[in-house]
Amino acid sequence: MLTKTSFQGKLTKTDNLFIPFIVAGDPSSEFTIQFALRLQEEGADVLELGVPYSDPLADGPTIQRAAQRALRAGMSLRKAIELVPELRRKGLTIPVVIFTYYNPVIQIGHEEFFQLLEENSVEGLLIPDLPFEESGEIRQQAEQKNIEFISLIAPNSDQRIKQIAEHAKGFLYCVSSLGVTGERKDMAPEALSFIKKVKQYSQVPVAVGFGISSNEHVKLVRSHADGVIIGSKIIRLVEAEIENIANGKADEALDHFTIGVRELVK
Amino acid sequence: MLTKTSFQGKLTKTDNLFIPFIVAGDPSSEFTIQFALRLQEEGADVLELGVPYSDPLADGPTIQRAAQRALRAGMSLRKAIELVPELRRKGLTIPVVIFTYYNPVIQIGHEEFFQLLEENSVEGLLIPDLPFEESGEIRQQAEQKNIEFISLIAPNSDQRIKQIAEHAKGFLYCVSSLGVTGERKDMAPEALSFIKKVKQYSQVPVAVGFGISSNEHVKLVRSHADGVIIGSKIIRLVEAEIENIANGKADEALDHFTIGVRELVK
Amino acid sequence: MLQAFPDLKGRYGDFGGKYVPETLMGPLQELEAALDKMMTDPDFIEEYHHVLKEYAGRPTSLTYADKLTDHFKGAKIYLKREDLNHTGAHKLNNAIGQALLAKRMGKEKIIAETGAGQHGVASATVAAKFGLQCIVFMGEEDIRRQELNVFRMKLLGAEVVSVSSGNGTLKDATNEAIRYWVANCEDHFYLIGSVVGPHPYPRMVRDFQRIIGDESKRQFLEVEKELPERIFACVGGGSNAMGMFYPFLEDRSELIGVEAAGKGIDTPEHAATLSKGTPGVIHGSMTYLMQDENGQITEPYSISAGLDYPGIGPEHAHLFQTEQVRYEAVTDREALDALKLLTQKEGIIPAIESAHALAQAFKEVPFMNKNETILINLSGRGDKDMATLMEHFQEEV
Amino acid sequence: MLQAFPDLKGRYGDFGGKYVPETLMGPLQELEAALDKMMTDPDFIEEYHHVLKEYAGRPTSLTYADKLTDHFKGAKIYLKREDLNHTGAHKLNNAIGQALLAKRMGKEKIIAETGAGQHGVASATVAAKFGLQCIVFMGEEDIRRQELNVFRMKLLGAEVVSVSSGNGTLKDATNEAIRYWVANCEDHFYLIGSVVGPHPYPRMVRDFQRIIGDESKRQFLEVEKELPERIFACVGGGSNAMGMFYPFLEDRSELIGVEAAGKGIDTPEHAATLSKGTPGVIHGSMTYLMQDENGQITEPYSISAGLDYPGIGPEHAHLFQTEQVRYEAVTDREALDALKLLTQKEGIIPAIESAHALAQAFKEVPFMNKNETILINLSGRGDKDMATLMEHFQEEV
Ligand SMILES: Cc1ncc(COP(=O)(O)O)c(C=O)c1O
Ligand SMILES: Cc1ncc(COP(=O)(O)O)c(C=O)c1O
Repeated sequence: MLTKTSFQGKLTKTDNLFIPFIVAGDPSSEFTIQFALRLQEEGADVLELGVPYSDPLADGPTIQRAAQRALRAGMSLRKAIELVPELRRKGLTIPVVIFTYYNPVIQIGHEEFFQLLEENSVEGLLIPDLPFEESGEIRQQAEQKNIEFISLIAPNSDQRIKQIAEHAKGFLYCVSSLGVTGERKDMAPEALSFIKKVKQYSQVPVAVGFGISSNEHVKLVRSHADGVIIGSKIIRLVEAEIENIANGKADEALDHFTIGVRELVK
Repeated sequence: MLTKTSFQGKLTKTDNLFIPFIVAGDPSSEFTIQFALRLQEEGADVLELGVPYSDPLADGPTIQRAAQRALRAGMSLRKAIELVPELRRKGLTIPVVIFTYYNPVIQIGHEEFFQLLEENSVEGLLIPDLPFEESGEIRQQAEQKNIEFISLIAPNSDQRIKQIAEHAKGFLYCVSSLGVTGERKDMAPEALSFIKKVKQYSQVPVAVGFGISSNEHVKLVRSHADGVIIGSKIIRLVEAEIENIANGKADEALDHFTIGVRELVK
Repeated sequence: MLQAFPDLKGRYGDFGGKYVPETLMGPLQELEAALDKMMTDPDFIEEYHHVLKEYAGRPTSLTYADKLTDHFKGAKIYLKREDLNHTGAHKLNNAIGQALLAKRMGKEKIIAETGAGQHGVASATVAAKFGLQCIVFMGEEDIRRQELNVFRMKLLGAEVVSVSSGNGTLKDATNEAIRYWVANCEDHFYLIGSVVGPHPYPRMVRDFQRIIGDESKRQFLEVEKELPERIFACVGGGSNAMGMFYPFLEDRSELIGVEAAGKGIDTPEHAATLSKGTPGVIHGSMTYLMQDENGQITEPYSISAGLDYPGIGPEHAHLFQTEQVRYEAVTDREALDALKLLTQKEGIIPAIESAHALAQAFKEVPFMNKNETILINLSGRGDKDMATLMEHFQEEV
Repeated sequence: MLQAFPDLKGRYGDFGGKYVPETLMGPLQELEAALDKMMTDPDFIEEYHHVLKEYAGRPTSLTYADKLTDHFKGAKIYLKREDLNHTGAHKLNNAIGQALLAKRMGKEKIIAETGAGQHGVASATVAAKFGLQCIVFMGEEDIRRQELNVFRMKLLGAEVVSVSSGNGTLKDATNEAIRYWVANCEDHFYLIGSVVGPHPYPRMVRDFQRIIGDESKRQFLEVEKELPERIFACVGGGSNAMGMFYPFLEDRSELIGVEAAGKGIDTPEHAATLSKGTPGVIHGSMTYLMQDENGQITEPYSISAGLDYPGIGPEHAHLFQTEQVRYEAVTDREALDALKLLTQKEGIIPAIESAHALAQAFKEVPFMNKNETILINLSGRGDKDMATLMEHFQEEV
């Protein structure tokens, strides 16, 4: 790590990160761009750009619905990657992480896939169904192309926590339904010790995701981790505007969205 | 057989016998009497008075239907036996054979059953599901009461033909779908040799029944056996008049019936 | 004693015999002669056992029902698994035996009666397997209720004849099968489905079903070293019970036959022939049956089509009269509850017929000691009963 | 060689592996450790074999199909009778193994996915038998089509969760089961129904199904003294085939896996994964699957719900690639015809899945010699398919 990757170059800070997730093509490429820009305006530090997939094993119903909408709109892995330069042209400056399941990658082929990522100046890559043990080749290729391969880590990763954390690039994605839901005012002790342990080994910011859906959650996570990743809740804010968008009320939709995001991360 | 039984006393001849079968109570006791008298008028030598039964194993659909009508009309073994004196009072002089399945007899009990037969001066008894081997006791009781127990015999009775024929009382009922149906102009050779064999052993008239339904059949049988038993065909003649009877056209019904019988046995 | 009944006239004490039209006496004698010959022919016996093993899947398991045992905290409960037999019930044992016999007798056509269709399916199955033609008589009402089994028989290549006489149920189908046999006995073999009918049927069916009891005895001794205190089996015509009980008749095990009490033996809707019937003749045999005061056979009722028969095998009548077997009756509701309990405790959905045996056992087992054992004959699987069960359990599950 | 695959990373050559969310890596390692321990624990192995024998009815028969053999006048045809297994298919072997493992791991809740409901019923069955809680995920479309099996699972005490994502079929039910496991892996055991999913599932399911091949080999040698020339099995996920083939992999017998060609492999409506699919990742495993040019998994089609799966076990992908097994595809119509022929010649109504194996065998057997032999794995019985068969055969029978 002698040279800074472009991901690191574009990341303006390393704590208190806000990392939203949206699905490319939901409900259309045009609106994906608009939503991304609004997120940047509201302080997003990294954009996770999800590629819709027919069988998203790691996702709940909200993201599944978003993927269905995007697939119907004709989105694909290739098109999602090609959307990144568009985003740049429209003013997105924060680093972009392509979030895709592994199967579409296989179909393009590793080589062509990385070429595409490189040509389109994608800064990061996250493949939720490619755990550490299966990702050796991809991690190596990513490193060669100076693309950050984001690793996930879970409370039950156990002995592997050290290994994963030490190899982490970009930021570390802590998967966690860490007892932050519901009425609880602080995190469960296991969750806290998990984050502490991860931070101990990690060279990169530690962000926590999964199930974060209110301003209380956000605040709680921020007080212990370096960043917060918000997926389903953001998608639900998008989903709430589908009707407005369909009715041509684009500005209203985007403004509503902005208010929702602001409320969430204030 | 020192004394003549009353069956023998009432039988006016021993060949060219016409033995019709009707079901007691089909469609009512009153009409059973009327049909019986008409049959006597048309030359019946013996009356087989069938007792309706829920599960008549040896009977085809026509007699099953007749039994159903009679059961609906409330007929029973006891009532059928008690119908005999009525028949006498109305002028029936030919011997009467009560035709009943064994189960109703069991329910009354052998002793009471024979007492009933005796009290009501029944001349004969036929139980189609009581073959030679099972009928020892009944045959003995019948003999004591001077009632003729009619035996059945079939082409496949084989070695038992001699035994059955030698013990026969009243007349011998040859069960036979002896190839007389359809276009055939004479009996099948097996049928002829069967009748010949039976006659060789029998001390009583040999009558043939089962499936005799036209004047041609009747003639054919008469030319080889001592008598003809007609069941289903007679019942069909009754059945054809059910509507007339229901509509109160009794005389018309009985006259039709007479014509039918006359046509059959001419 | 095992050889004592029936006697040469086909009698079990006061019961049994051949109460049939004269036309059937010849065929019954022919059958008896062939049977006597075959049952002592090692070749035939070996073929029968070979087919049972390699085709039907015998021996069927003896399953220790540990969770049921824990549930009742009484005697240890074992199940004889006739539900694992090919086509799903004990019926096939007998159908195989008779079909092999028919072949040896040179008969290429078999006749069978059926109620719910289990014996019809078993007959159609062996007909297909052994290359025989098969005609199944079935009441028109039963055909309507058992559409799936009718289709199954047809798919197996059998002809299904609808019987509309009487009430169009099993009793009438049996009458019609016998009538058809009377008219076609020359080249047809009548394959009766239970230990009923004229001699030698009750004996023959028992002898083809005793494999259940023979296996059980061997298996039970292997596991428990001694025989069960009590043995339960449901009784329709009585073949699974007879097959189970027969080899145990001289042993110390108490034998319990369970009839169908339908909506209750004090209602008119039941099929508890021994509990409520009286002696008489049905389908060629002297036995107990359900009848009115004039000796007309009445229509039985049970939720379980296989127990819905107004008669019972003559050997059962004898065992009842001589008190060698205890007979009890179990209602529809009790059987359904037992079925559900077995399903949820052991993962076995039994036939509703078999559930009658279970229900009676479940009444008794809590009062037995933990060092005692019982054996229940699980005569068949419940797949055939799914429509009925859905109707009754829809709201509960 | 039998020990060679999978390697320590769960790979069969290019295939297999663990392509799962990080959350599942822990549970999979836990499972692998428990499995490795148990598969070498004589106690566990004995318990598994004990349950197979005394509960499931094993060994299942090896049946010589004499009439079919006569019909084709080619090689001698033998059938391995998994249809005689409790609950009617090979699925139970695996469910028993995994349920016993779950118990040993101290997991009291099991999760299962199901398409037609066979694996769901097997899972609900073992859950009842071993006192586990059971949640079955099933596509809402499949729930509609398989009402009877849904009821059966509920009667067995299982909870059936309707899955409306995707097309509401097996693939989606599997996704949902995995998602549920991700969220509840602490105390839940995921009981996969075929040789699919992430390592160690394909190996585990194979090892719990190899009883089919092990028994077959022993039985076949007993009767024929040598091994069959060819062995046929249908392939959905591939568990019955893998279970049958595995013990024969090093022998001279030719192994033939039969996929569902649906309405024809040149139409879009089929489930012929190896014949027409391409490599990729599905349900945690690198294997062949059916997908579009963007790597989106496509919906398969087969008349047989158990073969209607867009992936295939990774070991099959490997055996295909290395040409150790020949894979063929058979259409709906061919399978139905084969089903009817078996039914009418042998009195066995097979599952439509199994009929695919039959159909391929019937294509080849007439060209084989009379002194050759073949073995067909009859993976299940056709009772579950009666409604489908009635629809297709109503006019023919
Ligand atoms: C599963 C099962 N058990 C029992 C019976 C009753 O017959 P039996 O009393 O002859 O055993 C039947 C009849 O169809 C049946 O299918
Ligand atoms: C009878 C039967 N055979 C085959 C299969 C296909 O599964 P597999 O390929 O895993 O054996 C199924 C699946 O439900 C089945 O029920």
